[in-house]
Amino acid sequence: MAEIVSVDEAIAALVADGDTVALEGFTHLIPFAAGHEIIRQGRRDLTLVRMTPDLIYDQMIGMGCARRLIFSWGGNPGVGSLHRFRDAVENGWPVPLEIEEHSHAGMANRYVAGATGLPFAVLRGYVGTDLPAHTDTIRWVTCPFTGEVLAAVAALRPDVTVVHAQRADRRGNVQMWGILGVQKEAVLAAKRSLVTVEEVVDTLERRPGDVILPGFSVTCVAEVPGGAHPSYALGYSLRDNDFYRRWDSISRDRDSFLGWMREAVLESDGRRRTTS
Amino acid sequence: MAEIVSVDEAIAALVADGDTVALEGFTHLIPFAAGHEIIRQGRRDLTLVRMTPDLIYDQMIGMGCARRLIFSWGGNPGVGSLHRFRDAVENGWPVPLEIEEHSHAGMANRYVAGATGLPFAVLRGYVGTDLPAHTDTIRWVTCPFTGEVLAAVAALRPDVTVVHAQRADRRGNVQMWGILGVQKEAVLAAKRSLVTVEEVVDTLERRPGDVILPGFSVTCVAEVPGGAHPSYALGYSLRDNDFYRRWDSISRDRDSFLGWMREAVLESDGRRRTTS
Amino acid sequence: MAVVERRPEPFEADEMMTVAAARQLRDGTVCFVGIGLPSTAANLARITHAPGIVLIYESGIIGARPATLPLSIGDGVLVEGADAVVSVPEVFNYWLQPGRIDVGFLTGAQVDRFGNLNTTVIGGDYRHPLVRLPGAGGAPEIAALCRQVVVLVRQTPRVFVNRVDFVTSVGYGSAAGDRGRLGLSGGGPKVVITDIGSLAPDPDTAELTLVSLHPGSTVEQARAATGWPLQVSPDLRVEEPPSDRELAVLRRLTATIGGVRTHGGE
Amino acid sequence: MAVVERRPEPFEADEMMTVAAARQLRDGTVCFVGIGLPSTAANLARITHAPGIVLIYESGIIGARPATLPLSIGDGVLVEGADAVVSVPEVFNYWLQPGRIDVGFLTGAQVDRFGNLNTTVIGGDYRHPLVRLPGAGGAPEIAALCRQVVVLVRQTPRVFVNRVDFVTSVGYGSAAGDRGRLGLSGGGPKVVITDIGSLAPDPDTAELTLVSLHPGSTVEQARAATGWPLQVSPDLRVEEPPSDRELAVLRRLTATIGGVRTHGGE
Repeated sequence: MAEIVSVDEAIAALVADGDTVALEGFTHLIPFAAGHEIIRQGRRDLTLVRMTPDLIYDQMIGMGCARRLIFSWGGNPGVGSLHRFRDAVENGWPVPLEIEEHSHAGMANRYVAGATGLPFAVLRGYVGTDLPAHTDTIRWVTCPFTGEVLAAVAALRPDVTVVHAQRADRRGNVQMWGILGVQKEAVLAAKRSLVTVEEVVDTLERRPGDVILPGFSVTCVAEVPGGAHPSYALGYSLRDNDFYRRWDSISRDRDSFLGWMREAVLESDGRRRTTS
Repeated sequence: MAEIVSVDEAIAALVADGDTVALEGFTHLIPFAAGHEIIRQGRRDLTLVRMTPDLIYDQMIGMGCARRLIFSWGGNPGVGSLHRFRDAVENGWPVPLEIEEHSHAGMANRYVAGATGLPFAVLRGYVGTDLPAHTDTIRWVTCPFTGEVLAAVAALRPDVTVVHAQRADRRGNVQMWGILGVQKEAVLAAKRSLVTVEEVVDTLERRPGDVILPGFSVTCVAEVPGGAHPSYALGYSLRDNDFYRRWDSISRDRDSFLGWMREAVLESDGRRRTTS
Repeated sequence: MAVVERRPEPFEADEMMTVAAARQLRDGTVCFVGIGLPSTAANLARITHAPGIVLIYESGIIGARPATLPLSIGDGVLVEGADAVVSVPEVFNYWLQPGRIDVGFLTGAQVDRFGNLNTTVIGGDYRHPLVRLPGAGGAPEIAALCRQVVVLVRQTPRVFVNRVDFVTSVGYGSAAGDRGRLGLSGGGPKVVITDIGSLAPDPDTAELTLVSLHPGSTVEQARAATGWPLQVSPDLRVEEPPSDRELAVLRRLTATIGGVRTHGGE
Repeated sequence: MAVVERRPEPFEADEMMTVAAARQLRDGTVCFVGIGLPSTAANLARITHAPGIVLIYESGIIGARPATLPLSIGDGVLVEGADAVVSVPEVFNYWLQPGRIDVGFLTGAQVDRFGNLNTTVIGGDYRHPLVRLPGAGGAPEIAALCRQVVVLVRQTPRVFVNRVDFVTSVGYGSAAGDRGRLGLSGGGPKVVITDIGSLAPDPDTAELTLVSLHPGSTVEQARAATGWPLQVSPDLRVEEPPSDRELAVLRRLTATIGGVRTHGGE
């Protein structure tokens, strides 16, 4: 059964310097509040894992939390570049950032392998591209029936996965709906997990298209209303597309970035949402 | 977009002698009416595929439709043996039946491989059992990252998959809920597919736990109310457990079996449900 | 107030067997349940001493709380009140395979000295068997991957054989250490519960050894029902008889198996 | 009744590009849509001539019918009215990988002579690039596995290079026949639509060749915007200008991208 705690307690208990940490959420349900708590608690040398790094990883990278990034698409969707990500890769600021790069199909299958307890997954991918030459977690495997050669990707087994969901009940059963991304697989692939939720309720009223993560498969649940902002939680909030657009100018310059982080994250107590 | 036709037209168009045919449904939503139509149309030399053969395959095997059976558990759940299946394997009546035998995990993964366009699937299975010695579609594959040896199973690609579902809309989008089994994978793995449904409606009102098969992924839809009986369609009918119990005595003896089939299936027009 | 002494309620051997199985399940256990006695035992545990037990059925039900007992593994009664319903590939790949299940229940037409199970064929050869059994179902991977396995089976010399005719599901192979050599991640059969008593693997040899008797059963009875020279544990104990509450709940449960006769949508 | 002659509505190059892309989509096409111009083009087709088109977004939306255009691939507006929403592993493994998609849209920071695309790095080396681009996303498998690919990209010499700095997604490799040699099941880029015109692979050499010009564009303009000696098809045609209806729907759509400023649950 998942333990129900506060988000700062959960980050303190679950995330250590040097850990491999996945914060997932495919545009929808991105766990911004938990990411901000990791920044506030000053974690260092993390290997950050995420299909679409998005603004939350731009912030964590810019604040020096990460030594390494495992990802498949690092941009501000519909807007442009992630400037802090680019500054780290192109100029090593604030610290150099190693990268391990995949396609979406490869990353999704790496989580599936982790969630299903297999050391690798097989897919039709990467053939003819320059990615395998730079990424050691892409190799090849031969079908024992047809002799066909297919791509193999190594399982992802994060030390901790953090996701945001709409609701949990008091036994820690988690409910999410709308765009589901790879969250279920990311939680099940991890050794430990934290789910922040919009609300903890007595009973989860089921909804079309919802997914339940049983409480026995989750380590901690923390109630953080608005904890996905500027991403969103379908049924609770709308995506703050305007903030995504504004991030482009906030983050383009190192000083303006640091000023914003100081005011909106470091000096926030993490209970009120002050990011917009 | 799926074509909406009658079940007899669909079977005539989609199922030919010698085809590999999967009728799926894990206790729930078993497509009995479509199976009876295959019997009535006198198909022969079929390779029948199904995780849990159940009464419908006992009937098809007993009526001589099948040359070969690919399966993982052949019993009358909670009741006992499938007598016609046993008579075919033990005594070759009415015709000899070749078998290709897996575990549930293996069969499920064979459908997944078929549905995902891969020639094989990897699982932790079969190790130390006597199954691989008798089943050529179980082999071994080495992880290119860890060197670990895992089981590999060959993809299933039926010529036709037949399933039953609760509803479809007029564009052939199919909706099912309750116990989901391996139906989605079985349909997507097949070259052609038929979904019989309780009803065709204008709009599919979504329900918690439902699964949608988009119309472009289905070949034919046929409206057959009660078409899963004595299995059931959650929300439309209850499992006829009493008929499952009665099947034990109907099917134990060849003559009593043939008499029942003649009356309840061969001389039925397939539009009224007369199997109980 | 006077204490009224009551005679214990008489019970059947199968009832003792089911109660003994239920007692194996602690509260909070994640349990993979097959149909028949295992389903009865697991639901008995859920209703009596283990309300937080998580029951998983291979038909894709996670956290089942059936109001009546299902006849098959896919009765609709399992869906109502369940925490989640997932596809069959998901139940095997996401839940069983990675080792998330604490206890798996199994049975077999044959159980051998090392806890291997046969549900495939008896006699003849594989292609021409004397008796064709239903086959593997979920058993091989349940046996391989659950942290512990509990085997429930009635004890007769035809069932308790020295070596199974066909290894459908691996117990301890042919010797202690075989599971490790095969790379099986689960712990194997922790206990085999029968209508006579319980057997458990000897810590050194992995051979199934008599560790308890049900009330009224004898070592001689157990030996006569076993197809190999049955060893008896020095700590042989006698199982507590079913309590009145256990019996009452069990009988209420078994009376409901499969529900009443219903027409399928006609 | 007198026929009133109207001057055609003026239009931007990007609008022509989007309209030309929409026209590639027949009714009933199953289409894998990326964000930006492809999403606009696909929805334009859906609202004008192809109401039965099936739009799939990599965020797991199947049969999308958004009321307004999303800013990101995961806006909530995509969920409303969609036929189904599935997980990201499912969209890639069950829908893209087996070849169920007719047309995939792609773009790139570089497109080369053989239709290969780069969205990874420009200049320097891979570990120390001059420009770090977002990366692969869904593109490599879309390029490999869709029956046809339509590339949408603005034409400049920096984009249209002889050879991409990094092959993120394979077009035709380095010669006709390379796709077959690599075992790629999809057909590759059928057309590259730019703000100047359209390029298509030469049937013999697989080299991208100018096959159409947008109204007002010239061959010289196209050549000047291309980093290799651009061949021109003998059947060079001029694209029909956007109809009033196409322009009206397109402008209504683009005005709604990302919706209005909203607060995230505060």
